[in-house]
Amino acid sequence: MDLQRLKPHLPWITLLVLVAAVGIVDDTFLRPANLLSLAGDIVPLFIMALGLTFAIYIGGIDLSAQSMANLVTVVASVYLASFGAWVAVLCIAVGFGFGLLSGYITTRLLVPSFISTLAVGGVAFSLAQYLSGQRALNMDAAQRDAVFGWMIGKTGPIPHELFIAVGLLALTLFIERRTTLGRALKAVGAGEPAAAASGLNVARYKMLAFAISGALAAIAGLLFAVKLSGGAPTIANGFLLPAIVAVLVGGTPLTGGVGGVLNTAIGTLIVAVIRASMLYFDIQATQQQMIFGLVLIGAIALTIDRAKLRTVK
Amino acid sequence: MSTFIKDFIEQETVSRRNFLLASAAGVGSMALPMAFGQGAAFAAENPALAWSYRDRASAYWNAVVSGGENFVESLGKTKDDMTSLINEGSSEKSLADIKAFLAKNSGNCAIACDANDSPNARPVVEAVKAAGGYISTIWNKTDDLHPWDIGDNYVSHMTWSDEKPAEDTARILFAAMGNKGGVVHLGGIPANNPAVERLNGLKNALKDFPDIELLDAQPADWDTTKAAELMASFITRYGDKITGVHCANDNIAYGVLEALKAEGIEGMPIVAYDGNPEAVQMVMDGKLLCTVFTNPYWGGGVSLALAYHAAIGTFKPSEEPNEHREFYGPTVLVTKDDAAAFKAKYMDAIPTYDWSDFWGPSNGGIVYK
Amino acid sequence: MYQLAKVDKKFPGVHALKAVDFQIGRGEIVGLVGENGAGKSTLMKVIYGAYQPDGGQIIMDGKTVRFANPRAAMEQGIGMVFQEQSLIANLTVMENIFLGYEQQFVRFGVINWKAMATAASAQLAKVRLTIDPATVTSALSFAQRQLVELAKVLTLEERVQGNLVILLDEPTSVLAEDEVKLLFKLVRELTTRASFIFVSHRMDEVMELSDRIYVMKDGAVVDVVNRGEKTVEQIQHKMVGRNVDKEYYREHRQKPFDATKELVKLEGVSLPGRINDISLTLHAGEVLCLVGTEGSGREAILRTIYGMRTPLRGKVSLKGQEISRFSPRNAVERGVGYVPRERKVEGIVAGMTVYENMTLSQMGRHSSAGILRIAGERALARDWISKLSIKASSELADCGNLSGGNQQKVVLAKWRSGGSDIMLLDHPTRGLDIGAKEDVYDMIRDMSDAGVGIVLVADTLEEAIGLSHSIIVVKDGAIQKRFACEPGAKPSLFDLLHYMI
Amino acid sequence: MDLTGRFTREDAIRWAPLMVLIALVILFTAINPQFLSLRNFARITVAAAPALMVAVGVTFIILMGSIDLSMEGVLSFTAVLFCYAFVKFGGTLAAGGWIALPLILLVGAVVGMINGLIHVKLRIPSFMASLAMGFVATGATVLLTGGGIVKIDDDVFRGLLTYRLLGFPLMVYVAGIFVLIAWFIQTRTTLGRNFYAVGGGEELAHASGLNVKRVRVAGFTLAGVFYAVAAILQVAKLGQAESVTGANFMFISITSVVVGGVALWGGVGGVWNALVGVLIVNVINNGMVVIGLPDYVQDGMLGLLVIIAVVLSTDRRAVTVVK
Repeated sequence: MDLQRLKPHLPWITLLVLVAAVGIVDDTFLRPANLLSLAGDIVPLFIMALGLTFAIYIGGIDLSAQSMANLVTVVASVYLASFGAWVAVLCIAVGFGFGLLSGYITTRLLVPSFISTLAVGGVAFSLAQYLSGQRALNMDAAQRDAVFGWMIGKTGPIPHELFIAVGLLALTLFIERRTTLGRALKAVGAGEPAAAASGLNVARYKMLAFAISGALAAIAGLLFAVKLSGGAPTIANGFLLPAIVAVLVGGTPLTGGVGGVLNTAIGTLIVAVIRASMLYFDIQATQQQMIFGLVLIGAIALTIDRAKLRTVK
Repeated sequence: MSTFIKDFIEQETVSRRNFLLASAAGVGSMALPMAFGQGAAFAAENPALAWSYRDRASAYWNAVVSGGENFVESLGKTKDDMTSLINEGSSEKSLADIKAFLAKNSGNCAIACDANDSPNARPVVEAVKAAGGYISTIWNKTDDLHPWDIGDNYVSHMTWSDEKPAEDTARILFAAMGNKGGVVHLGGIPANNPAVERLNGLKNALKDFPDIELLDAQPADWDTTKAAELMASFITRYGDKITGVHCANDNIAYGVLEALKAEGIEGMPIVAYDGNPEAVQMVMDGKLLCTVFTNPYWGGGVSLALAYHAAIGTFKPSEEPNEHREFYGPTVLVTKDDAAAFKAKYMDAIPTYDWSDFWGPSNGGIVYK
Repeated sequence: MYQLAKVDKKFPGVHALKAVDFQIGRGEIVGLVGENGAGKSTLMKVIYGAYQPDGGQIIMDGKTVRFANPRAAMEQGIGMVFQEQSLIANLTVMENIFLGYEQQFVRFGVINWKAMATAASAQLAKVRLTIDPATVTSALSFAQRQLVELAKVLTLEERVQGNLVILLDEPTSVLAEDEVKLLFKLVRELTTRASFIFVSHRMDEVMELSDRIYVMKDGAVVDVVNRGEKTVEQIQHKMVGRNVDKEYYREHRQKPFDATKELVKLEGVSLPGRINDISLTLHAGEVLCLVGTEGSGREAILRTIYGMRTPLRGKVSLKGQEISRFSPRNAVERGVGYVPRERKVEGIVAGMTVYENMTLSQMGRHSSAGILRIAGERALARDWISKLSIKASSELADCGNLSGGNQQKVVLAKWRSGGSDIMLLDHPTRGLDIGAKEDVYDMIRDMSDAGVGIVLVADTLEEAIGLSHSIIVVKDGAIQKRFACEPGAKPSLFDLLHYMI
Repeated sequence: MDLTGRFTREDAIRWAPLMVLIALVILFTAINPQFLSLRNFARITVAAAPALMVAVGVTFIILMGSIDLSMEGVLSFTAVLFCYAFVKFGGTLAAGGWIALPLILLVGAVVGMINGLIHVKLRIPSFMASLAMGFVATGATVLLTGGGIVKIDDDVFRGLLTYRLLGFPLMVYVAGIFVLIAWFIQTRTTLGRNFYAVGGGEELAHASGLNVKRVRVAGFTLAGVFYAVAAILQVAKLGQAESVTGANFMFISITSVVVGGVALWGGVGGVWNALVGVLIVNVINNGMVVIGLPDYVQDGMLGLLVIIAVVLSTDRRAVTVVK
């Protein structure tokens, strides 16, 4: 088999190999119900990674995603009582708005996204602390169930989060493949000067990419708040690095224009399986982090399509 | 196949009493699945054990885990039979790991857990209940979540009332300050429950000391480095006005001490919290006035013991009174006077605990305000 | 002294060099010509050690050698002067000159900057350049950089015993006429110490400079011509394998333009950075050529019309409407198309397919409510691929993998398929081989016939004269002179040069 | 300045980070005069010293157009190993603990080199390679300590913190010396200049005969050494090491470097920029507490000030693509 032809398929082959490896050790892992539940649990992380994909796809990065999700858990908890279902709109608007702000600082003020999103994340964190009064907040359980209960139920063995994830994946895949926005983002990621010289409003598209990233981080936060029936300014901590890892392992490198949301779906699943494998391989607590790092190096070395990277920086 | 044999031998060594209880629970028909080597055959006999906690990078959680391991060893198993589910400060990972653990063991689990953030406790216990496992939680839980509302699967919740001990440390601090002067508080991560309670304890004590001023209270995120930098900034802002320091935990106190050391300031009255071995030594050395020992070792052991014994049917949680389902853990104030004795008792040789005495050392039922 | 014997090089699916024989003697200047894809760059890479041949031998002074990498070749005295901009912009001139060879100035791990500056000055003197060697390279002009590039290769003189072989890859492409003269003079002087391999698309220059010319086609050497043996036309015939149209610039197809229809009007436009008081008018069907030296402001004028730069003063009108907000998007909506000089950077998006590139500027036309009609896009791309005979496996081919000429055709198709009727062409034939150039000239005439107004910055003066209806000479950011260029009454090179310099 | 001695736009941009630093000092002093004191500057520099070493290390990487995210793990790892070695070799500097100093610099170099080799040999972009290496190093630290704290109790070694010269603790001077060493490497050695060459045009540098891969590996190795220095200073500051000793250094050090005027796309800036950047960030952190800003506002305020600083120090005309 021609290795060159195999390369685009390496991410999901890696996923299958990992699943098979864990399955051999313990076949209970392979039970459909188990796999479905594993997939369902990773959904908030997946949604955040989905958003990050857009930022990384244009060659940037969004380090504010975690703070955004934190803020949104607080916003959702504080305003559910007064806004009802409309709080979802508010949350997404908050994420979109902050994302737009990151985009503005990056494109208009020429601050690299690594810094601008970090800084905007700081602002979001401050706002979250202010809104929450620096406390963990509860949603009214009855009201949560009435308004958002559908998000976290189950139909048969299938967790509803998976429907949300698949829906968002389909939507973002459609945006990526079938819309002018997706095409423009690809052009910006792969060749920004050419996109500009073709008359595209590059700045606007980049801002939109960060805004989408923010909005999806907000949805991740909202889903998480619903799942936990509450929010806190630090509750989504620990999301950011796994989400970035999911995007990268999926095969969307930081250089932009390559990869996409489908890759991220696979990447997220790879992260989920690696995590679960710690359990199934009975890895000692003190060894887990080190082994995670080593497996990560292996997975990235396998999944990354070097032919599409001009220089490896 | 070897694990099967091992499991089988262990099952044989389970105490007679438990075995009878299990039989009485109607699992007599286990012979058939056993012949096929199905782990599920031990449903109520040999639950998989796990502790879900933040990380291995702190003395506190280390003590918790050691307690859990000691309990597991008391069952005649090895340390490795208890799985560590490390959430790294991520509620999302905490929940995902617990669900994966439940799935791996088909729900036949006894889990002890700190849910990392209080809202995370509800989805965790609901997941355990749905899978048919048993769980005891510590620290983080929202006030509206109660074991008796969930059922037998949510065995118990233990927390530590930090307000009163923190008030006690504050009083000791104020006394050392001569009942006057200025105090600064370096706190934990803002929204964390213990961080809030420990600051409240300080504020309660202040009411009785009109001549003492709380100059400032800012979060140091439980972190030594951040505490050192924050303390340095406090010294610039308040200078000599600071005559005492109230720290939300031991790690913060280490940072404060080093910041003061850099300034050449010695003998500043400082109080800490958590009772880690290093801090206890510092109390003996007179560097700290006091710290509060919460016996994480015992907490770690007994939480898992509760979940385990509920799982194998030693007791039925719903038949226990509420103060056995939600209770405070022990707190021991460690001052210079009793530090040496304390160290000898708790640190130098870890006391042997009777892991079936679930509530003996506890501190009464949880009271909500 | 340097010889290639039956050198072969194969890549997956391509036989890039077929038993190439090549030799160069002491102090010789050898020209190397051929169309794009004829194998020149592969041959050069073999010579300077970037590629290793699959068959045949490299012989130096009678001994067979093998170079593992460019550095190994350098140590044998083989150096390469790259096409423009191969100096690292953030380093100083002297650092660039001695990049990779700093060790000679290092004592106890410390670089002796003074010694390096002295040595660099000596190298710069060889190319008659009097600049401070501590100047940061980005502050130099293109011509100066080209000379620094040459000076850098000439450091081989001190490092290597014996003769040098220096490859010059399109060294004149960014140089003005007088700078080219200076360069040639230098090269001739340096033949006392070095042999040169000169690669260029400008046939006249190759003929002028070379003692001998190797003509390549399809990976093989098809002819070796000594000085004065053959005419330009004969060599071109060998290169393309057919007769080159006498009417190279398609002058016979030049028709008068429609002077009643103004497409672009600039009135007193000034830009930050020395562009002053530019006024010009472009009519339907007109080819308007901007002529001037590098940095004279030609490109800035194009970019202003395209909306990439905002004037400080003055008025820009497109089709009678004055522009108030300057952005490419605005210009594109009014029918302006821009073919940039940096084709690989600004022209095409490598990594995107041919059809995606073609519709990039007009996605609005191929979508409704933001949703693309991909089938329509692909049909359009297929149509233009056959219309312009673009060599691509399909409309799904990665544009980055096409040859330069085909990339340029994709860029032109991008604008033409979108119906742009004001075309701004910045060096549209740069780096293209003769066949591709002719295609571009034909397209320019086609567009002109269709009533498209074209502003052209040409690669050579001949091209400018041949193609244009009108020529505007720009110098130091100001318009010097306007020429009308009716067929038969065109200005001469001398006329233009007089105002350029 | 240009040839005529005029203050040009380029000068304004070059000096912008320093101006921002001075402006911040003036601002904080205006609000609370206690900010402007030798004692407080000593406090700021003590806080900044380990961060400065990390920033200097990562500056070399960023100059090459790469990025290194492994510093948190490497710092924890070397700090813990340093404490173990120090105790093992006698527990005091005099008794042989000094052996730990060169030993740990070597360990830093080795870890950095592995990082660089994974990046270069496996052709994994540095962002991912170093991120994963950070996990591995932190994991190795947890494995070493099992979660415990290692303390160093040697008054001579702790003299780095407690002994003052002209009002500043010794460790500040140590950091200063290492900044000078870094500056020396940057300006006077081939390696330092090669960082700029790689950052300015990797392919061109390669074509000039530069062994780019070796430069990259050397860069990561050098960064590892500076992380080890940071670890030693951090231990000197806190008297202890644990697996979270390196926490929070990643984002703050990269932010500092960029605030100081080092461009993330490579080839622009240097050690002095890192120094100014680290001081800016630490002055902000200290100043916000000293002027009594509510704690929940501090993260947002830091973000805003960082953006302002970066905006002021970016040459907007030289930059075309920002990602």
